Amino acid sequence: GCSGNKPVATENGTSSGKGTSASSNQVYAIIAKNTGNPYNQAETQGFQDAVKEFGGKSIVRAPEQPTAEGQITIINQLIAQKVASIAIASNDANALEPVLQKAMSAGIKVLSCDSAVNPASRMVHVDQADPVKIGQVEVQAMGKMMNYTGEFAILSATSTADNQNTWIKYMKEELKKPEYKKMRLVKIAYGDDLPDKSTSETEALLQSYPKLKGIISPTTVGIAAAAKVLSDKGLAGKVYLTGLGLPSQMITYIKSGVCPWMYLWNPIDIGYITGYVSKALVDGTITGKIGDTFTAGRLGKYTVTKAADGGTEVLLGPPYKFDKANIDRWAKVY
Amino acid sequence: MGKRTKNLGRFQRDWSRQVGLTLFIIAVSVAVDIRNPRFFSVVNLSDMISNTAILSILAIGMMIVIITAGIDLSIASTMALSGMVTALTVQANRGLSPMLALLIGLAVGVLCGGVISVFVVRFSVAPIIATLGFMNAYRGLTYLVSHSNWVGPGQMSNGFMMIARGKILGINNLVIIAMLLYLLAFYFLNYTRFGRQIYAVGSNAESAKVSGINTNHVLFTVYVIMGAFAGLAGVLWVSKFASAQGDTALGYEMNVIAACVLGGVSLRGGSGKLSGVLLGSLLLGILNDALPLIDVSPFWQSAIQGAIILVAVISNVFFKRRVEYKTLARRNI
Amino acid sequence: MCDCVLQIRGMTKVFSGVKALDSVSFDLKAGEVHALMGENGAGKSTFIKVITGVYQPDGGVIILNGRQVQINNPKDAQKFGIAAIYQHVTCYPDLTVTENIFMDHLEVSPKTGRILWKRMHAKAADLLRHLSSEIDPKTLMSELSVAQQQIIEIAKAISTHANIIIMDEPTAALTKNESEDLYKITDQLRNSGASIIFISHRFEDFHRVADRVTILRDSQYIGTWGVNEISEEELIVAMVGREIKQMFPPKTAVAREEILRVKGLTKTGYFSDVSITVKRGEIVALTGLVGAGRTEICETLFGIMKPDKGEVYFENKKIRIVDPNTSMKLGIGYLPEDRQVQGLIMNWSIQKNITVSRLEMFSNRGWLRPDLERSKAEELASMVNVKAKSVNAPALSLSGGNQQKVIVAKLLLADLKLIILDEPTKGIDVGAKYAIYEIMDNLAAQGYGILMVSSELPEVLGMADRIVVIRRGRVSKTFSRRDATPEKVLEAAMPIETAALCQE
Amino acid sequence: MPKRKELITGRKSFSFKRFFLQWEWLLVLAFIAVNIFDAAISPYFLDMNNILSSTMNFLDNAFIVLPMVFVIMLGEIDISVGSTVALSAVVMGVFYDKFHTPMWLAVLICLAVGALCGLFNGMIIVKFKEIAPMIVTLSTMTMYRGIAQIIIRDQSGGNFAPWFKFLSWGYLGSIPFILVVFAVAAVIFGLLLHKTNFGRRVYAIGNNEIASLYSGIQIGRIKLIIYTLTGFMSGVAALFLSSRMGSTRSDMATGYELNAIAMVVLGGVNIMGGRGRMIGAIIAVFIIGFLKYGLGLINMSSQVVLIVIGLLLAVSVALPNIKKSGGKQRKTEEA
Ligand SMILES: Nc1ncnc2c1ncn2[C@@H]1O[C@H](COP(=O)(O)OP(=O)(O)OP(=O)(O)O)[C@@H](O)[C@H]1O
Ligand SMILES: Nc1ncnc2c1ncn2[C@@H]1O[C@H](COP(=O)(O)OP(=O)(O)OP(=O)(O)O)[C@@H](O)[C@H]1O
Ligand SMILES: [Mg+2]
Ligand SMILES: [Mg+2]
Repeated sequence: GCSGNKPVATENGTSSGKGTSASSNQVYAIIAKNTGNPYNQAETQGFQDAVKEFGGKSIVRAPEQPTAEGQITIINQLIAQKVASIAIASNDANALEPVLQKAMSAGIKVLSCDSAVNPASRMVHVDQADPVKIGQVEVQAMGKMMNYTGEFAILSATSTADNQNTWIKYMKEELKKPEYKKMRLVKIAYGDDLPDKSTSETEALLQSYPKLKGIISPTTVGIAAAAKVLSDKGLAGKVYLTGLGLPSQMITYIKSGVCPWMYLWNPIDIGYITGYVSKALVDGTITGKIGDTFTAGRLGKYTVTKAADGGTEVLLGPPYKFDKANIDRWAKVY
Repeated sequence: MGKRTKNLGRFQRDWSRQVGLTLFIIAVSVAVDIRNPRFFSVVNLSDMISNTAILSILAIGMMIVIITAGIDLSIASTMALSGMVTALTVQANRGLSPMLALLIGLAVGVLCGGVISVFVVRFSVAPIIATLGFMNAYRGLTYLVSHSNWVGPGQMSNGFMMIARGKILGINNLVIIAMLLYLLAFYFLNYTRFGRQIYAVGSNAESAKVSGINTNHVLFTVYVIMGAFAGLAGVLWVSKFASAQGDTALGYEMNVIAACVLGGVSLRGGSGKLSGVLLGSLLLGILNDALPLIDVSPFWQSAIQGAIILVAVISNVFFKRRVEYKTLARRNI
Repeated sequence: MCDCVLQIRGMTKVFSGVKALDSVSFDLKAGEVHALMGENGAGKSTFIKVITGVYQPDGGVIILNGRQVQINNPKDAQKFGIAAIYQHVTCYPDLTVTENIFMDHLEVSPKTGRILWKRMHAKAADLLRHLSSEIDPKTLMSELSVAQQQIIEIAKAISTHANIIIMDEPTAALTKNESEDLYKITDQLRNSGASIIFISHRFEDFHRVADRVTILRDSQYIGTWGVNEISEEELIVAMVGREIKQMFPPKTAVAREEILRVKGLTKTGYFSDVSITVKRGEIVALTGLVGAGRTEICETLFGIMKPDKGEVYFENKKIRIVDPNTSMKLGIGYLPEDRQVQGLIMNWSIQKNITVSRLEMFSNRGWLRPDLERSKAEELASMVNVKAKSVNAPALSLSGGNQQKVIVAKLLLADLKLIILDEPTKGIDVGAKYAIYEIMDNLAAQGYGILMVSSELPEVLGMADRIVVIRRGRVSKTFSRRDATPEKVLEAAMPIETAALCQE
Repeated sequence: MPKRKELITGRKSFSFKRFFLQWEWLLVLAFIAVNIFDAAISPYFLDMNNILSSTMNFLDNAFIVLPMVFVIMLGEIDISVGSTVALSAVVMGVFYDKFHTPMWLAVLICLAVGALCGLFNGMIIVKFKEIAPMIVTLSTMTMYRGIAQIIIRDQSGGNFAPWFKFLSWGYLGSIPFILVVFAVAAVIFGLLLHKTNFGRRVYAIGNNEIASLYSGIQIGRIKLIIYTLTGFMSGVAALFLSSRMGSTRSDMATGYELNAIAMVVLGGVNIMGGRGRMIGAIIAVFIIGFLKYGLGLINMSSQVVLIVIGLLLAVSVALPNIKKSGGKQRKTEEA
């Protein structure tokens, strides 16, 4: 469900709750991918809400650029502060291994959320949605929109983005099913999460493939840029767009039909669960092995399961669908 | 006869770069069009030109700065800040007239440029350092004022988005704005005292001082102008992409500098022509537009782009050396 | 009182403890050409810069037309009708001639503020024609030779309609012909009522244009004389404070075996088919009009430029010239024409400037030995008689002549066999000139071969064993010391067209 | 020869005021201030282990600062270093992962690739003097990272041999290995700049390239060496960064060039060339490093840190000129 919380301005700094449990003296840290991104903002907000709820102290950090180098520095600083747990939305699955292992050997509980680190560098991962599911629903949506026939393309972020590549991999798996045999994926373009590059990539797609009937863009910058190009060119209803987008960025385009519907999860909830997983690890309620269970505040009970990469994870649920009916409400939240 | 060769020499001196660039642009265009005939379609060309408009506007300001032997690395951050402030204002008052929005952006830009001017002129900080510092500071400020949020199309007024989308006589507003600014800058640089003083200061600051030009005043104004252009470009950017983000135009300063240098603006100061800068912007614009079109692997794009810039500047050197050699050989020795 | 347009009383200027001007007084009458002379470092340029507002004086008053004035900056000076041509050409290399002339008073339409290019180009062309120069006003300043740039500077000063015009060594870079033109211009200016301060080290200048002369020595005012009241010898005594009997030292060296043979050296656009030989102990002069390509020939021999054709034999071995480093290793040294830019690192100390070309002499496997460096630099600096507080003084604080001496010291350090000197006495006072001539002769006696570029005929005739005249990049004639007369040399240097034009 | 008329023997007078007003002393003061500040704001700072181990966060970048001092001393600039780091690291990863070369060989290849990148920059800059070094390195910046992308595509390389981790994470006694290596490298570069012919010639070129040419200095050779050295040190930085991250990818070390330039300039090296000292740049490395670390320990948002560092750079370089109204440039007398 919706937390109803408005994102609060103070992204950073510590805030302490008034709880009295054993966790109250503990410090829980979360590291987002980078600053200045509303998605990360919402995610860390959820984390802070959870920590406040159970009465701990939270630290929110993020490097100014989405790089592993910046995250390593931050983790080192957190180790020096002897925090109880570190949750991280990683910029590189493998690059954080040495530093996270150092953290774990210093007795700090380490978990990843949103974008996983490799199993060796974490105790558990909080997964927003099953990547297989994400791949599937997007191809299914595209199929429905373009009537299962014709050409479509994918507009991704950078060519090095791990989660993008995983989703694209599962999209291709899904496409092998017979119902999509008349659909053809003509190109994977990379807009590097830059509005200008995403725009010219979209324009190039339209130029190079005049018969193009759809675009899947599993990235918030890409989908917004593509939507802008399609609506500027008056292609609503001719070229369909779907993917993963932020409701507040996409509300206009969903209403105008350029993007009939799209998906995302609730980043606030990811942060929120991450907060509770941190607590559970620190309290010793769970150790991160399969079958462990814990309660995540208002979201209820969760179980640790096996993750696709061989580690363990806590799965939030299926991706959430945004369409004309619910976009108004969500656009106000994030 | 003597006069003829002399004039030809001047033509080569003044226009060789432009001719070379034009040939290079034509070569690249034709090569691209062979791979993808859609390149020369009206739609693509007009997309490309409007995508290049903002770059070409910034290049004017950068050229003026570089003529004074300076450089401005902060422009992308100034763009982000002015774009963000304007977008936030628009978000708060949807009814705000687009004209006013442009003015707000301009004001933010002028302010940003003014602060840099103070450091460069009053405190004699090398431009590359002052602007490197404020590149960080303005970027940080952008994140702070936006509280790390974005302003999306949903929060913008239609009028605001029409700034970049609208057309006059079938020509995109951005292109019109760019053309107006080029005309204005052309007059300013070539037909006003102040314009020539900018060249003088860049060519030899010492003698400018000795001959009574207020070099501080010139330098101060130059960075303010650059700020104004960046402020304006920030608003246009946000309007065009309907999204104001903290990382707007990150790293864009390098494209602008590259456009200037391709256009023959010497980093040592003193020389630079608007026609060259326009062609330089156009070449970069074409590369940005063409690489996705010719379907090279995305992994190859940036290597190709870097290599083409290098080839362009190196071939210009060969071209220039050849011209020089020919002029020498024509001398009656 | 007097009919003076400009009076200076008790002018003092101190640079970080050093007095460059010590209570100097000076009168400039209306419509006179007033020569200002003195040794290098006497304070002439500083004096000028104080008058034009480049420097602020530390004491003294400036009285203009009977009124005491304050000149705070060059703009003020311009307003008071004072224009200056500085010793070191101050131009805008990237701008056109027209702009260089008019930059500080660009003509604009009074209504729109639009620059009137056509009008200015025409005016510039007029001015230049007036100065009997053929330069196209639309050429870039950087494309002009030093002499041509000098002419532009003069045009610039005239264009402001100043009534006081100051020229700081305007003839230093000019040949005789060009100097003649300048004299004519100076006369014209005087006749039109302007007053002129004319700084020069050349006595011909003094005789030809000046009405009166003021001498400065060691930052102090020595005296003012009418041009006919003082003989050259007396002038020298006043300037130097001692007597110098001869202009040129007696020749002691004898020519020995050949050291350099250049055959058919060609560089497209600069010179072609140049053949020269230099023997040990011999001084060979390259002369000709400015712009004839003498500098380029020397630079090619030194390895700054690469020749297109031709052969160079050094000590009877054919050599390939690669770069200055290899040339110096072979034993060829070069004293460049522009000491401020090519010769010295201006903000470095004398010591570092002297040693920079031969650091390996003061180092042990690449590690510097400051003690060795210092003692050698001190030895050389005093050998050529550099006037400075210490070898730690920056080159920037030296006067032109002393700067030149530092470069000579730099050459003496390197272990050379052939020394190429490009205008070695340009802008140097009599005393220092004589010292440099002595050094040259001494070097020749030690067996060095010397190739000297010079535009000053007396110097060429007085010093050289052989004279090679360059015209338009080609050797036009070669004279031995005995055969050479000023007329013959000049004729050989004159452009062919000019000769033809005269006949028409 | 003329006789000795005036003996030039006056020694440079020693002035305490001048000595202590040198930029480097101000930097030392700033460094002490930063440490006091850090200790005051965070209880975690004054822990010798923390202080020492914090150096691993910024020292890999600092390896590039050393040769960058030379580049800027020449009055030039190299903005391709970040991309060179990425390319050499990526090539190392590929050789180790794909071609299964021994780790030591991969390390050598990494260094060689770095040096080659630098050599390429140097050759173009020397051969085509007409092109400003900033432009040459601007295009190779795009190109090198592009080549890294071509090589490794969207993958990341790594899984290096266990000992490789020691570079960034290991200790010699209680001192981080990287700190020891950096100290050695800093001393070598400092001596090279201040105590050798080579260094003196670099100063000469930076002060007046034309006069240096006429003095027989082999400018091309020196530039080539310096750019190659810069590339090589980028390779060294790539080793330590890869060790820190345990993996390589094409987008690593972004922004390293501007960081390095900022530290060099903060260290008092004049961006126009010819003036400054190695020690200044080294102190600047630690000032910025410790300041960032301290602000991180109080969990200051990286956005505010961005503003602080930006202002620090602009203001500190402005500082010596604020009092002087004439606007004369600060002059640090070089060794
Ligand atoms: N900017 C300066 N700083 C310190 N000392 C200076 C400066 N300018 C000139 N001086 C000193 O002042 C004295 C006078 O120099 P000035 O240039 O006026 O001599 P000059 O008579 O013009 O010599 P020359 O004939 O060589 O041009 C010299 O001793 C010189 O070293
Ligand atoms: N016909 C020509 N047209 C244009 N430029 C010329 C011509 N001939 C020579 N020049 C240029 O004019 C410049 C003259 O330079 P400079 O005065 O140094 O000549 P120089 O004879 O070597 O001088 P000096 O003997 O006085 O040192 C040269 O750089 C040359 O490139
Ligand atoms: Mg003088
Ligand atoms: Mg010459």
